[in-house]
Amino acid sequence: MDSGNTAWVLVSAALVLFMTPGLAFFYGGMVRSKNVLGMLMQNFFCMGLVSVLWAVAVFSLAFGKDVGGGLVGDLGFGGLRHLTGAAVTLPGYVGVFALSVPPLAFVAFQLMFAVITPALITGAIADRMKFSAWALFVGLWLVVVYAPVAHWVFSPQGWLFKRGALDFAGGTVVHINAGVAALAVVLVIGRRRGWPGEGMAPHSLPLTLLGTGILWFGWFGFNAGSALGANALAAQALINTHMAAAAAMLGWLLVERVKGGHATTLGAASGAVAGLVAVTPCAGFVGTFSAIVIGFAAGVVCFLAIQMKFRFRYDDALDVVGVHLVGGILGSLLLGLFADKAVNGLGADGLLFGGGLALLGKQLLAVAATLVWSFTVTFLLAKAIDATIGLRVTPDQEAEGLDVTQHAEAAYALGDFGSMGRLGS
Amino acid sequence: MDSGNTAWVLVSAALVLFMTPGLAFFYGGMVRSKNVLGMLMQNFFCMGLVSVLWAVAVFSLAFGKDVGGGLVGDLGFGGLRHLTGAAVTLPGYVGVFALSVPPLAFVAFQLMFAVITPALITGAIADRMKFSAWALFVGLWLVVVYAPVAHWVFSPQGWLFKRGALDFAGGTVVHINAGVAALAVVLVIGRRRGWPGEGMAPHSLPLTLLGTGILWFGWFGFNAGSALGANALAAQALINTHMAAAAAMLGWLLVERVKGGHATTLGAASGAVAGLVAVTPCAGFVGTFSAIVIGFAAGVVCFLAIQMKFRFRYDDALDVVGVHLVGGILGSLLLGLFADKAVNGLGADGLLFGGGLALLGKQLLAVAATLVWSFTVTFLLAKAIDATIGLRVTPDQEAEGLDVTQHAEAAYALGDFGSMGRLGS
Amino acid sequence: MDSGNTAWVLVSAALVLFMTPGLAFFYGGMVRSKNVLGMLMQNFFCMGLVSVLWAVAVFSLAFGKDVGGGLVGDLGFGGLRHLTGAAVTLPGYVGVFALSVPPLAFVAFQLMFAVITPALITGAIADRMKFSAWALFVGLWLVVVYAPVAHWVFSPQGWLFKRGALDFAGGTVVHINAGVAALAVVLVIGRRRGWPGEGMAPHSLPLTLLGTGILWFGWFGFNAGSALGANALAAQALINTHMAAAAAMLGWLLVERVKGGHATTLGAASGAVAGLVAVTPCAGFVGTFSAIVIGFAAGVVCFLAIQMKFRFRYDDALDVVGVHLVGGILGSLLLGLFADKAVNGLGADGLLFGGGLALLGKQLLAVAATLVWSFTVTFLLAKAIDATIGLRVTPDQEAEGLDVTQHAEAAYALGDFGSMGRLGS
Amino acid sequence: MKLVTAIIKPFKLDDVKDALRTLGVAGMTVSEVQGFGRQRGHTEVYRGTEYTVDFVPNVRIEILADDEDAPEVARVIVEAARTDKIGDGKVWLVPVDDVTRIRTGEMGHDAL
Amino acid sequence: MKLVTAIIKPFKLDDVKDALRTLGVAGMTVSEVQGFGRQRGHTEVYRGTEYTVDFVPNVRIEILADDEDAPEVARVIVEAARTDKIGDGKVWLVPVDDVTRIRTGEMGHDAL
Amino acid sequence: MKLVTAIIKPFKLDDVKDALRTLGVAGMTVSEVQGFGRQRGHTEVYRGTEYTVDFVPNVRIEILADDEDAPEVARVIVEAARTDKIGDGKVWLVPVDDVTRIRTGEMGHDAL
Ligand SMILES: Nc1ncnc2c1ncn2[C@@H]1O[C@H](COP(=O)(O)OP(=O)(O)O)[C@@H](O)[C@H]1O
Ligand SMILES: Nc1ncnc2c1ncn2[C@@H]1O[C@H](COP(=O)(O)OP(=O)(O)O)[C@@H](O)[C@H]1O
Ligand SMILES: Nc1ncnc2c1ncn2[C@@H]1O[C@H](COP(=O)(O)OP(=O)(O)O)[C@@H](O)[C@H]1O
Repeated sequence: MDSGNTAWVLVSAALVLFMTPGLAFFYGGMVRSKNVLGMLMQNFFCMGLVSVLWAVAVFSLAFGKDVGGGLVGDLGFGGLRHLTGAAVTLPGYVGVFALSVPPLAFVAFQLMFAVITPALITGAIADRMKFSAWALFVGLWLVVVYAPVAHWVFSPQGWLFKRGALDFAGGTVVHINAGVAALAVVLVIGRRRGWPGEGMAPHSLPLTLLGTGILWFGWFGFNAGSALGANALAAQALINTHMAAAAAMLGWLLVERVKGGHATTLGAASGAVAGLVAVTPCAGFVGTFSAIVIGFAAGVVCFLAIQMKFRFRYDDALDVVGVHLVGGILGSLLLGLFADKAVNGLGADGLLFGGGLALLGKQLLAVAATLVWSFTVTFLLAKAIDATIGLRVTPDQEAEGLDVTQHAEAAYALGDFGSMGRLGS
Repeated sequence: MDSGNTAWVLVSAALVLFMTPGLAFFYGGMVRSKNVLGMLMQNFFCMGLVSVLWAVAVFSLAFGKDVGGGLVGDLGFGGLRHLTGAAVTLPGYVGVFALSVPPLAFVAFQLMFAVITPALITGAIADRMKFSAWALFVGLWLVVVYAPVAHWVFSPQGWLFKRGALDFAGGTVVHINAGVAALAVVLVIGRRRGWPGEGMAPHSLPLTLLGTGILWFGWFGFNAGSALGANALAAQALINTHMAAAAAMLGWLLVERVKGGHATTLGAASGAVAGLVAVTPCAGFVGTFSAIVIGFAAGVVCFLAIQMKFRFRYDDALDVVGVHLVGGILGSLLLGLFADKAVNGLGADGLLFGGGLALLGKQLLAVAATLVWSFTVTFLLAKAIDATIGLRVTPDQEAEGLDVTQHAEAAYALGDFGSMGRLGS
Repeated sequence: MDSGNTAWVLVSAALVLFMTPGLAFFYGGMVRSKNVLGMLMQNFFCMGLVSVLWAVAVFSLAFGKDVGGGLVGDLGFGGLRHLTGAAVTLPGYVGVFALSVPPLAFVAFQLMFAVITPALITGAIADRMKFSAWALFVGLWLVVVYAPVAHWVFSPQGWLFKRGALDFAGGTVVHINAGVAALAVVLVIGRRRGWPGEGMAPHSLPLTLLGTGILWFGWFGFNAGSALGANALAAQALINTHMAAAAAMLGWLLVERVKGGHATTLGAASGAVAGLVAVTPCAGFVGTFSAIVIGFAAGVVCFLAIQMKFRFRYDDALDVVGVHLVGGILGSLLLGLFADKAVNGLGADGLLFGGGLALLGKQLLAVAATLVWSFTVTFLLAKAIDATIGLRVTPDQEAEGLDVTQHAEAAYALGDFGSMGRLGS
Repeated sequence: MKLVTAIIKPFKLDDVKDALRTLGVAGMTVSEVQGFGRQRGHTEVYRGTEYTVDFVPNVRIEILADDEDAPEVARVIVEAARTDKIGDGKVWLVPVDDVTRIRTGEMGHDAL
Repeated sequence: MKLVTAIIKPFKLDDVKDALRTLGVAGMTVSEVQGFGRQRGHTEVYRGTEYTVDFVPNVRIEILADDEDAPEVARVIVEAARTDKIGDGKVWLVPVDDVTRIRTGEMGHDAL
Repeated sequence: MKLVTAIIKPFKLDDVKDALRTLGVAGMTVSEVQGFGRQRGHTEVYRGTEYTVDFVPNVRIEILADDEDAPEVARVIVEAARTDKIGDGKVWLVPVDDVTRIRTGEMGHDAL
């Protein structure tokens, strides 16, 4: 155990946890004021349910002893048994992968990834999903989609990890996974009433920018923390993360201007997030300059990608597909070009660094596997829930808003009516 | 000195400092818009006054050389003399308790606890206390209530510490102490005009959820930082803290549903905080599963506890009693059941872990001692201030709101009147 | 490389990055609601543009091999070449100044300073600068003003550093530099229409207090992180930072009361920031008690300083001059009195600690050099931009607000009109 | 048909609403307004600069009532809204030609 | 000259606006109001405490129109705002003595 | 008695208020409204999607005045609110049957 590495991983766990409220505000600011609590709740609820399920079984499914074929872990760590203290070794984390931090620090760090991944989906299904359906969905999705994919890619025993597919901090496990799942749910739940004709302007962009600031801040833990130590690799991952966000912001704003419009604050925020998404798989495998290129590309590509939804008429309300799915794929594949062993000996060399097409092929495999599994299973899951308890609120509830109908609350009471309410019903 | 441990304690100090603004927003969102600045100010002011008093004398009273009987420290460290550099040893912090971080890092970390403890009280006396009275109260309360209780429980020389009462991060010193003090002040200052009949809906739940996110984030420093090092114990404390918050959120929401209502966002936020409160004394002494049980219990119990105020007609405006007093007692006593030496050798075994009733008895003593001292002294203090400068604003000021009457400010100017004001009077 | 020190510097880099959103909210809350996005954008944009320029050339100009005379660095580190891994040594960082962290960690940490410095200027030119002009200004200013001044003062090869001028975390480089630049731009761009007669009340003080909380939190990374290690010096810097903020808050509030007014929340926030500014150059060179004195002085002096603008009729909208320029000068000069080698052997003894006037002289030189260079070059830069693309929006745009005219966005849509917008134009 | 308009203090809205209910008034429309009058506003201070805010927050109540009921409605409002402090507000009546209930198209008295 | 005032549901504003445009109405003034009437409000719950909110959010539309056009304007609003649900709102006419366009000082019909 | 209603640009409120004060007007009630008319709204863009906002923010001023003073009040408002730009707004008069000062119960002229 190294105290410096432990300090860094613990801080990183805290930073990643903080990202989920950040995401809630990022999304919450973009919805109309009658739906903001519904959005915040869908995100905060993940901090509750996902955490407990993680302790009960999901950590074990993802990082427990492989049941064979690198498909999923066993339940040996169910209830987080056998993990107290510093002694225990996690399966696969030996040799060059040996942890220098207490296992529970790793458990906590990985947990925060599991919390935010389903939360990413909330942006796509904004304003129309029943809270009860969301609660059920999150629990099941975590077990049947997140756990296996995390095992495949993150666990050294996973079949994709073993084939040499690289994902430093969750390009496939987090972003592609959530992004394509979002698409699946959107296709099942359908469009918001009035979309796209009716105006649905963000109700508070300052709230969205607050979320952006928190996400950017927390993402240092997300990516640099994935070095699992406080070392030169973590420093490289941190600067790569920052540079990609910065370059992506500039890229997005540039396209806005080129298309003859204004540089918008929502564009700056969206661009930064797109860059953070794209650099996630790459953070610890590429050099600084490559990170800038990857980020810039993400800013441009994601801006164009979010226009797709109008062409294909799917209501990805807050562009989870355009930013996380497309950005995640972009990053995972560009890693096939920009990976550089000089940065990380445990990585590989990409096409541009003399590694040929080998890595790109592995990346394609990982992307494809994640897309197929996550989309298929999520689609069936959404259909099943829709067929049973129903996914969607009634038209009247949708018109009145999620805040009052799902949570019996109003987000704001800024006026000073004495009668904003009366005790008792 | 260990650099990793020092890094962790410094970060933890920063995280705990960040909790006070977080608490301000948590509470601030719950009050009406005419009182939000009053609430924020009462909290931020603690960051100012408490810090300076800490440097002048309070740290020394709490952690200085015991004057005898484990009741209070001397003034040897007044003005934080003799603490620069890494050499000095703090009284009692020897042997197994020896610090591996610079004394000033410990001073800063402990200071942040002293800042937030009185701040917790603001939730109970919301909307009706004169700012001047609050300022006076905080200064005196810190010296006559906080300093001794911190010495009893936290300092290895303290009489409760010596008897083996356990409090990992402030269940008694922070939560019971502030919670019962809040009750005392409420009994002296009386109810808000219009309570409980008149509606007093939260003016901005997004602000409250922002506070919740910051509190959850900062609490990792609060509890895991109390390990005073970056090690397996800190990791255990961190995951316990998180799991308790998560389980408590689920517990609270469950009760809301069981009672036939909606799962509310304020409920999710309140439940999480209740869990964080209850796990505070336990974080470094119990296993992960125990933390989940403790958290869940807190979510259920605190929800029920806050309904008491309507029965007994005391206006604990934002439920400091129901959450911090009840949650703090719950956690401190459950520690008597769930404490496990396998987790922390410096701890003890609770009833369920073969330790018999011994620990539970010590916990009861610590709880009782804190309740009696804090309630009695705070009650007298509040009475004294009320008798001299007066605790409460006038009815007209209460109607107009604290923001304008106490601080000559308006929280929001969202409309775009040219004439929201004119220079000069 | 020390993992603990690395952990601390990485965390500090993250904390300092978080300060820029914090600053955006601190300022954004103070402007009218029609200009809040313009303000947030000017700040967030620095996170984008400055970062990329830093990678391309500015880090190298500031910390690269001196081109002679200690005036500026060469372009050897352009594109952040040669900095990956832990091997490389930065010019001047040898012997007592040798880094115990990966060079990229230092690069990232210093970058965050470069991001927030121009962002500080936005407070002065609020509500009236064209976004395109701001974008151009930031890029040029970073190269011609920030880079050289950072080299002079921070790089061990810099001419002011060599003469023994002390600046622990940026009193001259960040605060005086940005503060006097703000004055220069204000003199060129002129006053807001309606100032000072027309009321321009803050549109959201809770947003400003959020910014204050984030700034205070992040400033621990700013100042204590400048110890570049997790050690007793960092602990001293952290507690000094906190104490100065606290004492300054009290100082500011005291003056408000003495002048017969109310203690305001904006005053508490402003005071805290003034204290943080003043202690920045001193944090690692003075003792705790000195920090309290410096902070208190800053609270009082800065309050009085911001009244100057009405006398001299320059519209420093949000008091960048009064707080950052005056506070920065105050701190840099008081360091000449309070510096104490007992705190930091690499520092010096000030007048009050037996060092005579030597240090004060050096501090005066550093202050003067920064004032002259920054003011002159910034003034010419502003004039040049004004003469070419124009600095200022049209009167109609100023009346309508920056949000709609510069960014085609509205900050808030709290009402629930179906028609807050309609697709297409 | 008459439109009874009242400007009252926000914290009086509940009392007025309940009084009107008791009177049997079926509906009303309420909005937030800023008032200027004998009652002075207040002073705000930001960083030492004083602003005078001349306006005080009020609530406007509008009630459509039959000609014969209107005076009674006004009287009830006056009673319920009164605090005997400067700034209590005003009540006035405006003639209305014609009212329609959107849902049913009913007009006049039936539309209320 | 008449002032046509309508209280409608917020989400109906677009339809009404478009309908009036088609009718050739040159302008209107809109504001947010809270309504109380047959349509009940909703219940909110904070930490187990129930609040009843009696008011429902509505929008007020005001249109100055010539005497002869006014009824038609009202009719069009009723049509466009109708959902046949309780709470659709009201439309009424008030006589106006005199209108001036601030910019030009034009009065009466020309001021519209 | 008349109710003078004016729709003006928000940034003109101060001038109008001061002008009315000078005229000796004792009180007024102000509220925020959204206007639709000759003056076009603006366009907003979110992630590449354009929204047209037809409404422009305006302020409504309402002043109760004696029949003989009303025209003068209107005239003063028109003067003070004028910028000669499209969108300056309107002023109109509505007959009022009866005004009561809540505090005192005074009616008619004395209620102002
Ligand atoms: N002439 C007026 N026209 C319209 N509204 C008025 C007028 N005078 C007063 N008001 C409204 O009535 C409110 C109370 O009036 P004020 O003169 O302050 O107290 P009082 O009515 O008790 O004399 C004001 O805030 C304003 O909203
Ligand atoms: N007597 C009235 N005076 C003024 N406004 C009214 C009156 N009655 C109803 N309203 C307004 O009309 C809205 C709809 O009225 P309501 O009785 O709920 O439904 P409906 O008009 O379909 O019967 C109310 O919310 C309120 O704003
Ligand atoms: N027919 C109308 N009825 C009610 N309000 C109107 C009418 N026409 C215009 N307005 C109000 O007057 C404002 C200014 O009108 P507009 O036609 O834009 O400019 P102008 O009055 O200078 O011709 C509009 O924003 C709207 O609030």
